[in-house]
Amino acid sequence: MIWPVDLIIMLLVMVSGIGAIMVRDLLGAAVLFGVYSFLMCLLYAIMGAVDVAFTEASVGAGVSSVFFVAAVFRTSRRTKD
Amino acid sequence: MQAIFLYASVFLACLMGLSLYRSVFGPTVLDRIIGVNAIGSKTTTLLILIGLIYERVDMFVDIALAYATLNFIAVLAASRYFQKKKGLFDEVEGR
Amino acid sequence: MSANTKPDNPNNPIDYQAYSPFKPFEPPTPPERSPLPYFFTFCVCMITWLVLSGKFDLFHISLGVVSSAIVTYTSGDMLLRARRLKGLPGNWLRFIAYVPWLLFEIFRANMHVMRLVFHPRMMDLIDPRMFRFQSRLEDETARFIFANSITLTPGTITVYVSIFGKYTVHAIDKASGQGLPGEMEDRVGAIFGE
Amino acid sequence: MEAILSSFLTKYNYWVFIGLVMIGMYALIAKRNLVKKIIGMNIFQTAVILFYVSIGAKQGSTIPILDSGHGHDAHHAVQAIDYINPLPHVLMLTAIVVSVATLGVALALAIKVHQQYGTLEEDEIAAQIDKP
Amino acid sequence: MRFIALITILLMGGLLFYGLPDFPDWGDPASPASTHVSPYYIEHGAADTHAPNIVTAVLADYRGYDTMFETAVIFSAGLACFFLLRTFRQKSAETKLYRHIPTGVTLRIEKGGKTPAGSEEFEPIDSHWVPYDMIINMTCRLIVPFVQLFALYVIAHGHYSPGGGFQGGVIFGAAIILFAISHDLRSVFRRLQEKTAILLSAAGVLIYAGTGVLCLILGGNFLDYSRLAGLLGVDAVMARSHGILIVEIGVGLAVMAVMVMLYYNLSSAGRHDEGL
Amino acid sequence: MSLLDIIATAMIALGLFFFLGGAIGILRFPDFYSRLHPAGKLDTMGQFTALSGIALYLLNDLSLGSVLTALKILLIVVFVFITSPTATHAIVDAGVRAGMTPWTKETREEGRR
Repeated sequence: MIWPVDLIIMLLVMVSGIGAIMVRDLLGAAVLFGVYSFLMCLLYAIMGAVDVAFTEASVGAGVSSVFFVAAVFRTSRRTKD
Repeated sequence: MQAIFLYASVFLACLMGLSLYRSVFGPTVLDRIIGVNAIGSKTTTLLILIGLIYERVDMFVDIALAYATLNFIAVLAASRYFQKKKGLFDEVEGR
Repeated sequence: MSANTKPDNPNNPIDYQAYSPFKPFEPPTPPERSPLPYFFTFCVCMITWLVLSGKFDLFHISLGVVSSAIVTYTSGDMLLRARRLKGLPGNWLRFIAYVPWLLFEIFRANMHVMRLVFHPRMMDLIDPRMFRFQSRLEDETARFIFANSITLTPGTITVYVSIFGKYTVHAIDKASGQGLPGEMEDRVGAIFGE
Repeated sequence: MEAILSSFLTKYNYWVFIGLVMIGMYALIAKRNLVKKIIGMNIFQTAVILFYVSIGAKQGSTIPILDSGHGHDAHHAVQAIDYINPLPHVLMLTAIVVSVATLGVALALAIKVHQQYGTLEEDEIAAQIDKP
Repeated sequence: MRFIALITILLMGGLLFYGLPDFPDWGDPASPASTHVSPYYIEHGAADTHAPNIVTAVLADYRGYDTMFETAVIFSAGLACFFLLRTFRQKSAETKLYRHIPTGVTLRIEKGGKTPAGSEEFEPIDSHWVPYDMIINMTCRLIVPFVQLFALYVIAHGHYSPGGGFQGGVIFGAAIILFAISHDLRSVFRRLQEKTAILLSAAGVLIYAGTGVLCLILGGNFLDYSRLAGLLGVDAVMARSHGILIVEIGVGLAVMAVMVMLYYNLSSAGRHDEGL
Repeated sequence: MSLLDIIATAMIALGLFFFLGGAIGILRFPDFYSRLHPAGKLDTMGQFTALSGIALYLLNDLSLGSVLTALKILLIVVFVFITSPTATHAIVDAGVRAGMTPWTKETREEGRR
């Protein structure tokens, strides 16, 4: 419930979300998805949902980016769009 | 003090925007990783500042601790990708 | 030699021979497992638990004992590799004495990088370069502390440490790299009595 | 007019929700790459989670963890207005972990498709299926 | 295709935007979500379960049935990944690399050559394989025990601070993944085998369901922890608190094992020979 | 405002200044290797200073809880000092292995000509 920070972070979330699907490189997309998840965690913390923020922090920082990188490592980085 | 913490967190959020520029428009993937690293380090501080604004720091400090320890796993994984598959551009089209 | 570490770009000024493809082959470890690392891990875990928990009733402390035992069982041999306690407390004390000097150096380094960042003619000031030097440190922990100290201090980043102690360092300008290996190596060596 | 405008302005967090849903949906429909589709699916998921969490927020209240460790002594009764609604948090907490598990399954499917067809692009896969 | 997608999402966004005035205000205490059942949880949660963190109380006690099946979903996701990717056939087409441990000489064995498998002196190494990096290895050796301890702390203190089985399990799994990234997949298999991981994940779900069944046997409803009071030797409120802890341990085990299984299968594409 | 508050505020401000330097340095420096210098050093120092300031602020009321929270914040600082150089090293090592050419004065002169 801290609206100035909230507004800025929301803007950044939109930017990183658009970036994650627009980048023409799957590894870059995975990395940007990591940023998206960091910012989402901050957003939950600002709204006071501590447990959700904790889950998102551990999941986003620890696991999901690694899964994406592992999958890209096992397939290919190439994408047409 | 509350106002100081509020201004500090707003300032940090703006700085995150600057780092986000590097990670969205960075010419190579490694520049993006630098941006992610910078954003992660700012996030740790920002979480504790939010805790101070809520006046419940003892609850938020756990999240920040988890963040500080796990923040670099993604960086390690991405750098391990480059150590195994050499070459920065050869797989990516259009460069 | 099958792992090909040489990239295709011939114009790259970095010496790839510094990248040794060998893992250090440790001599086969003796079968006797010293209990000391496990005991040390247990004690450190218990102290950390007390700081983290903040509840000093019997139930939570017994939970802490169980958790420390689990961590000791799964990863008790990670934290400490030494088989004997000899010299360990002295190393720790000397390391703690090293930290303030390191903090001061880090502060100076940050001021240096800060001046570069805000300088309007920054492009003329910086002169990035890679160079290599041979360190005389033998102990792995000493090399680790030295490498991380280099990364944290004046305009230099450790790129690679070969198993023979050869450091590859990236420096942001001419002045930054000249002090290496200098006072810092002596101080790190002094911690471990080398 | 002003009433409508203010009713839109006070709900700016839902704008973000709508925007994220649109981004995720666009990636799901228009992107041909399977990993991009999976990222879009995840963005969609987090948008829904954000919607739930922002429904539960309350102005001027604190996080849903009681201040004193001995709440059952009840020197003063706990007022519901002082604490943020915990119910959406519970539902969404499990949803996040489940989303990671489904992400793992989706990536496993993508790896399997890549082993079979050698590509992640939808149209190339369709061309390979149609050919023989 | 892109044009149709744009039309569709603009239509959908327009509809959502049209419905915007009917959404409750942000931070409105009188919104429908905050008025029906949640005041009861907030006002009685701590008195009923001795857990100041209301989220944990609701998660594991009031809505424990829901959470049990969420855990089952995670477990089945791990199994699905296993059955999708895991291959047991040895691929012998490529060349293999072995290292003689006492001397450090690397052997390259072409297809059809005799491999020194089973010998004590040789160990297999990966085909595209990273040289030993001292700094990363050392850091991970220093970090991993603390991360594991922190994960256990998070599981054990879910009552008093944010945390619980889900978060702690993910952090513990992330610690193991960190070790796997810094070393290689084989050295992790020496510590946590695949079979053990699957058994652990099943055991986690079993602990959760078994607690419920135990309550059923003792004469209460499914997952009614206050029936455990006689077994644990405490009063009913503390029994609910301890019941929450037991259930959280089950959740943590399941989540940890599933995260590790997913990583094993994804990073090696099911072959379990060389990881990321 | 007590003296402790003033010191804490000054330290937080200094930390934010370091963060600002890091963010601008990442944008201004010419190539990947030199960008790592502000990213690796200034962010670490900023975190150290700001978190120490917050820990000092928490010592305003000397109770067990606040001291333990301050200790936890110091634990974060210790972890940051271990992990941040490692992350920097991992990135620069990946860059070298990927075959990235470092920017030097000479390449700049060639670019001018």
